[in-house]
Amino acid sequence: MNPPNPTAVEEAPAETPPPRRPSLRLPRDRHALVDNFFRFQSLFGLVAVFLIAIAVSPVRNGENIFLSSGNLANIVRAVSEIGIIAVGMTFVILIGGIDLSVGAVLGLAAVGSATLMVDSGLGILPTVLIVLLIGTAFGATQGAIVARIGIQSFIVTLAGLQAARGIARMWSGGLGIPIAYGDGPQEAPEAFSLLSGSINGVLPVPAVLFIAIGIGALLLLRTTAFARHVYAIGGNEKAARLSGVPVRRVRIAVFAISGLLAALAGIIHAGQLNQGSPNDGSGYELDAIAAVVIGGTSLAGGSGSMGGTIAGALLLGILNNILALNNIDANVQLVVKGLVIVAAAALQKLRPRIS
Amino acid sequence: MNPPNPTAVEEAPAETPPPRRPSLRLPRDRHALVDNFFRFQSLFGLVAVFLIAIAVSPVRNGENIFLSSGNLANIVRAVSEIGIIAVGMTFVILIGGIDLSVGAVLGLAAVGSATLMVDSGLGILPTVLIVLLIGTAFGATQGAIVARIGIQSFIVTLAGLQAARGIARMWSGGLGIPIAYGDGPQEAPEAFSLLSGSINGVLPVPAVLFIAIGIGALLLLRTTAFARHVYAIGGNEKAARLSGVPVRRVRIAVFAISGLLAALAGIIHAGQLNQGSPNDGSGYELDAIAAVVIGGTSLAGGSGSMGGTIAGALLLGILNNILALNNIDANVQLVVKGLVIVAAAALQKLRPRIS
Amino acid sequence: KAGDGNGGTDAAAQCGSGKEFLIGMSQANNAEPYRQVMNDDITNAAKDVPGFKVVVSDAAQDNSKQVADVENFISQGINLLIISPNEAKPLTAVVKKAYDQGIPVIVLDRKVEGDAYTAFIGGDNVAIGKAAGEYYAKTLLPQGGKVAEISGLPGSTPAAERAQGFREGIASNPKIEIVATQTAEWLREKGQSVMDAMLKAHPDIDAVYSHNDPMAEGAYLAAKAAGKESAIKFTGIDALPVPSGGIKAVEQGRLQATFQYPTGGREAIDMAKKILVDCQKDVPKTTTLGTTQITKENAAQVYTELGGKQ
Amino acid sequence: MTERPLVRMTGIGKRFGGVQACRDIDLTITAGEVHALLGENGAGKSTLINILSGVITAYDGTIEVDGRPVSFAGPVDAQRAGIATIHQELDLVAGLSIAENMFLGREPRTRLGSVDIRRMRRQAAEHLRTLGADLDPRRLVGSLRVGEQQLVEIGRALSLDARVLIMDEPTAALADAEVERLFETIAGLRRAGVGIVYISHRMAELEVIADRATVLRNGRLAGTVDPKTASRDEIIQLMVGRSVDALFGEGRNEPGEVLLDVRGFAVTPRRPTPGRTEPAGVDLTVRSGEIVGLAGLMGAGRTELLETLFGAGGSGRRTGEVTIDGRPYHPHGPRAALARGVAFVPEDRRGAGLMLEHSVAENVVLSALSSLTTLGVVRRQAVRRTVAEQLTSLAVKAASPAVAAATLSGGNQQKVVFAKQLLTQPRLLLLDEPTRGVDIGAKAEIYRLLHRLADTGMAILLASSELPELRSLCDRVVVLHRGRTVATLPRASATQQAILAAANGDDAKETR
Ligand SMILES: Nc1ncnc2c1ncn2[C@@H]1O[C@H](COP(=O)(O)OP(=O)(O)OP(=O)(O)O)[C@@H](O)[C@H]1O
Ligand SMILES: Nc1ncnc2c1ncn2[C@@H]1O[C@H](COP(=O)(O)OP(=O)(O)OP(=O)(O)O)[C@@H](O)[C@H]1O
Ligand SMILES: [Mg+2]
Ligand SMILES: [Mg+2]
Repeated sequence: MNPPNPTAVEEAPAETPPPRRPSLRLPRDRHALVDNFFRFQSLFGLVAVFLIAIAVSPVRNGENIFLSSGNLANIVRAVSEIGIIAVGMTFVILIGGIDLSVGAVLGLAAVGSATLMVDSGLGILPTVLIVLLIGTAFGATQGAIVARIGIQSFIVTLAGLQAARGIARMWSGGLGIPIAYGDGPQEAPEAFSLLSGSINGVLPVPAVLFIAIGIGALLLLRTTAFARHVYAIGGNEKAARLSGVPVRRVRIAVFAISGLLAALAGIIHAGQLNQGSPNDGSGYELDAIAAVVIGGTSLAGGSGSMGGTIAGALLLGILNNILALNNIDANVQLVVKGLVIVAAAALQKLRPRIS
Repeated sequence: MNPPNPTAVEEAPAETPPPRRPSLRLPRDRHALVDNFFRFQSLFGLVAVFLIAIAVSPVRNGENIFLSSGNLANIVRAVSEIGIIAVGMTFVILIGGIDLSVGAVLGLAAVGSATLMVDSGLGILPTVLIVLLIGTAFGATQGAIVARIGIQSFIVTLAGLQAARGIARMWSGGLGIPIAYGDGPQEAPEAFSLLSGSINGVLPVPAVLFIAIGIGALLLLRTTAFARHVYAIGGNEKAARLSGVPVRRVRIAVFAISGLLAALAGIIHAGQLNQGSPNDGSGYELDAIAAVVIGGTSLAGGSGSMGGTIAGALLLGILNNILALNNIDANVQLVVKGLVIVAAAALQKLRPRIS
Repeated sequence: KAGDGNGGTDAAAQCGSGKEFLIGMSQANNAEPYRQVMNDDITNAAKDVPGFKVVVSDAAQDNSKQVADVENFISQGINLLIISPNEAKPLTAVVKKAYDQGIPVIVLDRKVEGDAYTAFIGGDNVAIGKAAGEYYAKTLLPQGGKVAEISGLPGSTPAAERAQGFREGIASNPKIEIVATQTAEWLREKGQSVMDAMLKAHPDIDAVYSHNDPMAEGAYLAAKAAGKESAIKFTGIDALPVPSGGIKAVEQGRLQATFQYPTGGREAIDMAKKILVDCQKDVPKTTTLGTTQITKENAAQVYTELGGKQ
Repeated sequence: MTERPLVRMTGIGKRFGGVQACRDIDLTITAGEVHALLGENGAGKSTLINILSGVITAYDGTIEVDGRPVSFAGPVDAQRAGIATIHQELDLVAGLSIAENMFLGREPRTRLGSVDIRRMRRQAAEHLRTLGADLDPRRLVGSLRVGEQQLVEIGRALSLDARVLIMDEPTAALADAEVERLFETIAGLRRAGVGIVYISHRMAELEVIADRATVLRNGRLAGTVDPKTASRDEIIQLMVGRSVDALFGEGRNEPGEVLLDVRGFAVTPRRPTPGRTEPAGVDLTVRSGEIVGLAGLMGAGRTELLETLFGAGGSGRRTGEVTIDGRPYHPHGPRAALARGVAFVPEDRRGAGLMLEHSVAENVVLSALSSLTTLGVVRRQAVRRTVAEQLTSLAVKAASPAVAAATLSGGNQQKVVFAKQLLTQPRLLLLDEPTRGVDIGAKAEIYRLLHRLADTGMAILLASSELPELRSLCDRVVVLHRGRTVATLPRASATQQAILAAANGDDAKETR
């Protein structure tokens, strides 16, 4: 056999221009269909759990208890705080981070709301603004430590959790601060109690806030350049940096959003329970993360959707509700919940995968 | 047909030696020094906290209380359960996973130990074997779900946490099962109480177990092919699979190890407290993860060391101890702990980074 | 007030013997042995009342979850609510909601605000703390001494009240000094590690006042590891009649004394029976349960009296 | 060509730890010229342009743009100064669409402040069309083939409207048609007065488009030549410091028995993945001692075929027959394949070949660990020796076996993947674009290595987009079209035209 001729290796391809060839194309339409189907896949688990809930719900006087409007409203109200936190958490997880401090920030914000209104006699607006500012600043500080020193967010926010819980306890003297309404000293403005009310007696205010924030965040994530930067950082940080994405700033902003929404959830919490208690919200971080991940967002960052998170939060709420309505033993509930969560996550796996 | 001759591959270049190009070399010695210095960097935080602890420790009768041998032994005993769990967690985190179920598995194992010995009248060996088997099977099941269905381990083990806790509560009827020692029915063999004893009255048995397991795992991680596979999966799963690493099997094994060690910690827990309580161990997962991450292991997987984890666990133990020795207010403790954790993590960042 | 007097009327109207009744028990959390025993007391007592069915929910220490639990009970149409609130204020509104819908409400252990409930049954933590303090002042340390306090979860009312009552109780004996207070968050293992450190900082402690029995047991273990278990006296609170409870610990000599914090479970079912089966309208609004001091002398006897299983 | 240089780099030096990547390099870029940058793998080309594009900010020497000294704090600064870069390693965000990637960091806005998605898509489509890439800008980059991703990178750089355009191996993943279109685009830019830096290991390309060539060797300036007049040998001499012709040698043995036999092989996926072309009727044989090439257009299914043969392909029903040594072969995973003596070098070395953060040594031994352990314990000494042998035998240029694979130059990374697979002592070697980004000297070494391996009786199946490579290296070329074997050309008849004609299949007749 001939030895290969080294010069032949580099023979110019330009001499014999190859004919233009159309690159292979997918049949567009069919794929658009499949794609659209799977795009809403984060809803699969939700729809499945919803249908099962209807099927297994107890019926009283011919009425499906699960489907009663009061019950549905309760479900959304019950998940609203976790849901709002999960919205913020979605941003954090999209950039590949995690925020364990949200539950403690919720407690801090609840204490703050109660203290400022009851003890310091501030009005609603200043109180809300100050508390939101505290939450935002707390989140931004954590973000800055993550972005500037480069410590993993898990550690920074785990430390943040402890710090926020400690501060909340010190601020409140360790005890829940009850909120009484009225015009007198040591009383909060009556309007604050609206947070525990409903619109038209049907739609609980926290549920409305959750849905509004969810939709707002969903639009934000679909339309803004900020959102693209978030996805880019989570997907390929180096590419993002090379493209001129202000990586640090976006990172800090994302943790600030998470802190802001956790503080908002804390205000709602205080309003709903008429009390600011420093121990409230413990463990909420895990529920919120579960909602995000069940919603199909990857903990590795870079892929996921806000719609999924909202669906995930509702799924958890329905699950809690239907187990309770059926009087399942609390310990059995734990086991069943574990299994359903895994099953719901498995459903998301139907999606055809890239790579 | 002749099978390929492996030696030919390596010999051949000798035939037509291409001019050896001088590959650029580092001045070896200087770098070896710097490298070795930074290799032990996961110890920096530990050493710093240790020195600070000595400095701020209360002194009685001229004796530094923190440094008293009894106190040091207590510290290691106090972290031994978290430490053993953290050893297993290190493997999980190295492959880029996380195991939130360890605390609940500890509780389950504690209940199991007590029930099997006290209620079922089994001996120590069968009890320990059965409990370890339960923990290993539980971990392996979680691993199989992660590896086969491809659900994120965060979700799977969060569900596992709930399930294990629920099972433990059902098994024990929700109450701690006290362990009395003796030969009678409803009594556990006296030997089991050794777990709460010390060797020579100085070295607490759990501390010895922790150190032994830590060193064993350290050697395992340094020397075995299994360890290389673990690092490879965490580093680049696809490349690992294409290189013939049995990715699924290693994944399942890693979660099984974590379950095994959590169960072992549960047995020790029961032995130390003379009781198996289903609610014990809650929140341990976060402490264990903190120990791993403070030890310099990346939550992204692929890099980290067992020595770091052991150092991280000891660091947390020293921190808890010195705060308690100084009778710091519990709420202030939380804040201080948060700050120290971040500071310790920041110390690890001194390492010179690639690119 | 609107709810006053109307609460419970619907259910009361349906009362009578030979009927089925669904009773919702909203528990603040199942993780504390005390609350588990309360649940067990309620379910066991209910077994003896024909027609009673009890469902227990676990709020896992979360006020919001407990509100949702009660809401779910209301959706299901329970005939009577027993609730042991996680905290008073946050649950006041939802308890009132149930009460206003005509569901009789028995509040156990921790109060809610206002009076929109049918009855409250509970112990008195300040009194218990005080009893413990007086026991220290008169019996345990009459010559005075150094006491270490291991307290419950910071921020919880019982922890605050048991601390306060104790201080009132020891006030009569100025030679008793509280040299250290550390929290062990109600947990046995934390009791152990906290005691480890306290023994180092204060090796001359004479007694340990623990806000509950498990923490006292944990502290005992730490002292035992340091070889000081006989030099230090330990007391707890709760005295649960279960094998892992404080009564057994006293009987077996690990604790010097413990003070019963009654669950009120049996009493609650008794009252539910009066309301639902006997159609009794005027149950007492408040029932305060007393405490029993348990020492080695009476431990075995009290254990049997309280129906503890061997 | 204008006289005043757009960019003047003077005395540039850069050290990475102990590696002096660049040393005292001068480079000027003039408007309207294509300035080629040549050199072996690891010569410092990428480092030099990373300095110019603001990726590396700490270096020695000075950079002037338009006669004014500049110091970039980051890539954005360089872009503002009119310097756009197509980096060697594809750095795109898989989870974002083509359009979003092209405008990442400078998204067009509507008056409301939201991203003007329509405008973004339209402009992205335009830029892609000038490159002849008819891609839907809404597609996720993660679903694109490597070649298509490269086009997106190029489109992105073009969209910056830069005055200086740096291209670091832009054609490494492109097939001929795309390359040609790119050259047309480059010619247009040159006419518009853009200064272009062009890095490539394909010598033939330089002769076509470069006006000037600067050659680097071991981080130093080795000389500047006019590629239109200088002979190829002259250039290679400058790059390598010796003549490459001498690298080729001995004759070949006759091929032996049939080792791999594939008959009517097809995979029917349960759910088709967009962008994948599963085997749909493949016939081929590879004898022991034979090198068989796989040709085809972008997306013809070569990669998928090799992956499937290695047990790493998509799932689906398999039909047809595959045998090795006459025995049926159904690899259900890479482990099974390796156990049967089949090894695979994937085309995406960063994504599928290497653990970038791990050391070179760890990478090299990963596949062969089982032969280097006793009772599960790794024999360190044996590992050290084996790694040293492999690195020497493939002439891998690395500071030490302990450095992270990420710090190696592209070509050397490729060699590390090679070394890893060879250590398993395979009988059938599957290679996907094995010389992508490999310099001419190393390429020759790899060719020589392949011949040597074939001479020992190894069977080699190799997919390549470089037709000259296939022609000169292979005993036979199998041409795929839409996952199907359309031609098997013996060496003698495997001319460029013949391969291309077959590769276009019926397609050309059908549609145009
Ligand atoms: N981040 C880094 N850290 C350490 N060494 C590096 C780093 N980047 C490059 N090097 C080293 O610098 C030298 C030059 O690398 P460079 O990437 O510039 O080569 P190149 O000429 O682009 O090669 P190729 O043609 O293979 O892409 C190589 O020896 C490489 O190992
Ligand atoms: N949508 C997709 N989903 C998953 N994998 C894909 C997708 N598109 C491409 N790939 C994979 O990405 C790689 C890139 O393909 P590449 O650009 O190398 O095609 P090619 O080499 O030109 O064509 P060929 O298919 O002939 O190898 C291949 O491994 C292919 O299987
Ligand atoms: Mg390069
Ligand atoms: Mg290919």
